[in-house]
Amino acid sequence: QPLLRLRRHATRLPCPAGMNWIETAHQCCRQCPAGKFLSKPCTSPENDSVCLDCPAGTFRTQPNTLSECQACYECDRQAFQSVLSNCSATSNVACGCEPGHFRVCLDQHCSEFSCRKCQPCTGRLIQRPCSEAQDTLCDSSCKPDFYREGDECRPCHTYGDNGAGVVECGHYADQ
Amino acid sequence: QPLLRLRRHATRLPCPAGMNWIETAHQCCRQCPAGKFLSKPCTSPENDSVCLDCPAGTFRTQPNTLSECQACYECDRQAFQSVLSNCSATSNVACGCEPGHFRVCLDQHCSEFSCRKCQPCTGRLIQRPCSEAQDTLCDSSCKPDFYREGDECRPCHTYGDNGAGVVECGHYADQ
Amino acid sequence: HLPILQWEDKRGLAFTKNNLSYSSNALVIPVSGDYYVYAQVTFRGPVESGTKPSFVTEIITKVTDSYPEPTQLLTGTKTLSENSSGWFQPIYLGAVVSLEVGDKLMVNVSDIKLVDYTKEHKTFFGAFLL
Amino acid sequence: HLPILQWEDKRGLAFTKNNLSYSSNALVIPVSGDYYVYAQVTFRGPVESGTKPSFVTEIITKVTDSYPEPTQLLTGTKTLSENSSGWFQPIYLGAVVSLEVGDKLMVNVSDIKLVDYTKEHKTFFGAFLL
Amino acid sequence: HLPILQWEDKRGLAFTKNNLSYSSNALVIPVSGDYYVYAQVTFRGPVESGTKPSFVTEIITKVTDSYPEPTQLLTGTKTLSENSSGWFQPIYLGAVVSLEVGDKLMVNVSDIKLVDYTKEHKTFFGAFLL
Repeated sequence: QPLLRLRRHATRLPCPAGMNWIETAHQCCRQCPAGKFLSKPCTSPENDSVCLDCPAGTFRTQPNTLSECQACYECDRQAFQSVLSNCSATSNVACGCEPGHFRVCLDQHCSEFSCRKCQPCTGRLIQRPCSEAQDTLCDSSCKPDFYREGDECRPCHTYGDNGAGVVECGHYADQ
Repeated sequence: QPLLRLRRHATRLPCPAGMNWIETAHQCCRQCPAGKFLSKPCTSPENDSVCLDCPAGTFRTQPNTLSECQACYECDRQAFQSVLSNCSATSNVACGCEPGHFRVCLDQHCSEFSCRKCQPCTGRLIQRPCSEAQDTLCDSSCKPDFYREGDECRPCHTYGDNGAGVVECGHYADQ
Repeated sequence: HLPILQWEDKRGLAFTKNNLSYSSNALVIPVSGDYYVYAQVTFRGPVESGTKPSFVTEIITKVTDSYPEPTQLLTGTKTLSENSSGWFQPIYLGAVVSLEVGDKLMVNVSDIKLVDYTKEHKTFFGAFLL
Repeated sequence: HLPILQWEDKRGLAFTKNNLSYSSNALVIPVSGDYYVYAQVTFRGPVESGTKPSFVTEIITKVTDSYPEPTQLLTGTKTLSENSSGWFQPIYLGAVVSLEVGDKLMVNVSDIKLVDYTKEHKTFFGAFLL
Repeated sequence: HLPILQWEDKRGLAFTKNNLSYSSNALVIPVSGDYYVYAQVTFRGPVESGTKPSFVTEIITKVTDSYPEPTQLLTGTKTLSENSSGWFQPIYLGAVVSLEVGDKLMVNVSDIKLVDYTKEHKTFFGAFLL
């Protein structure tokens, strides 16, 4: 049985916790903590990998042995999104909606959403105010001094307002 | 004029019927029959090419000298398609519509089609039953004991059914 | 996470070579380097009449031993405005990405029921080393 | 079969080299190997008002002496929901395919009247050996 | 001219190498040859409610010292029929072009306010020498 030419391929040993297999170093190296990336792998298990901070505008939420950090997302200012929390070395930016807007999710996880203007409930009482998650809920009936026209509530013309004194709100019938 | 180095490029002779030019063998080889593919080309016109059966899930409808068979299409189960005939070594799968559905072709050759539910003709006589190719054709007028409302035919309330004995179908007028 | 597509890697037009292998729904990178990675998914619907999704999404993701979370490499998101009964929407993605040996590439979709898997030339996925 | 597009292969941005030649509407493969093949067709309409097609399709096909029928390599099918008068719809396709010397590559479309052939940077077709 | 997009060339998935550099919104070609150039722009809207554009366009252009005007290499134009409130529309372009050392490649769009710049895997641009 001729000596099989030993294929120079160090088998990948499962690394102990907190360490990852580094192909270029052909050994396990300590993971860099969240917020950092692997700038130079360890040369032997004893000496440590060289980890550097994620540059501004990038982050890593988990311990890793990656050679770069992930680029931060950006909030969609033109679509009325606002920054809930800035991107840090260990966390991505978190976006919400500007005041007066609510979130319309595109998918269940709401990873994509647009911000829509809250409806004003003109002439109606507000059942539930607008929030980040939902539009204002307007009362179905019109406020006093408002009359219904289609699904809108219009202000009654105060007596003598435009002379015509149109009968709109019933109790202001003019003779 | 130095002797041009003869470029080793056998001109392609048109092959006799039933044979194809095989570049790698630089000669004509016998075609493999439908349902097979060319595993190893012939080494000389006398000895034959090695043809193997198309693996399951693939097919060739024609004699060929190709190195692989075509992958079978699949019927779009989620779009209510059904298998008319399974894929075989020599023929692709043929798809139709599940019972109660008819074909809506996207192009003239109907290579892409969706299966839509046959309309039920509630309250009408069926002029032409639903088929693979066409939707049910309903009679324009309502069946007896049915009255027209918009373009729907509604069952007349039988006398005393709900006490109201509403006049719908004319001849059941109640006093 | 979004559903992961399964692929045919041997029959018909599909093939793998030069140690770029396919296993458990992923292309496995045999040697570190820059790869052009691409995929097209043809979405079609509606599956059940009525329930019309408002969008479709295709994402090529990378999974690596060096990080516990998948990385989204390429994303195609399209809202649907088709009100007609049957609709088709292909999404093609392709770009150069730096990959390490052992990295795994996968294709995720927003709704697997909307993927047209019927013909190999309508939905496909691949990569090559530059 | 579906209509085949004709291409300009010399003027403007168009070129062929390394023996990859163009003849009778097809790119002719000079040497066997794996090629990245791609094409974009910009469709536009309506040509005649009223007659609005419900979809557009672009298919890259292979014709070979080894088989009497063309093989569909890549297909992009999109339904049209544009009710606006004029519409544009680009479809890009690209993937790696194994080809033999002498194979011919062509682009078929569902309706040649809907192809925007007016500008070379809107509709194009090409291939390169890996 | 149409607005030119700005790109990140170092952080996250972005990188440049082999002297293909990025400066003042353009990829600068270091050596003459044939390059596969590609870009995807994800457009999204509406930005202000009501004002709905009827189309979006992405163009990869070349600027060269040998000619005073930019050359349009690849163009993707798509009309919008989405009447729903929010819409997404990705446009991918890619092809082989012959370039000279010093040529600059840029991406122009019809309306920069409609470009989804929020995630690096939705809008990207690149090139590689064949």
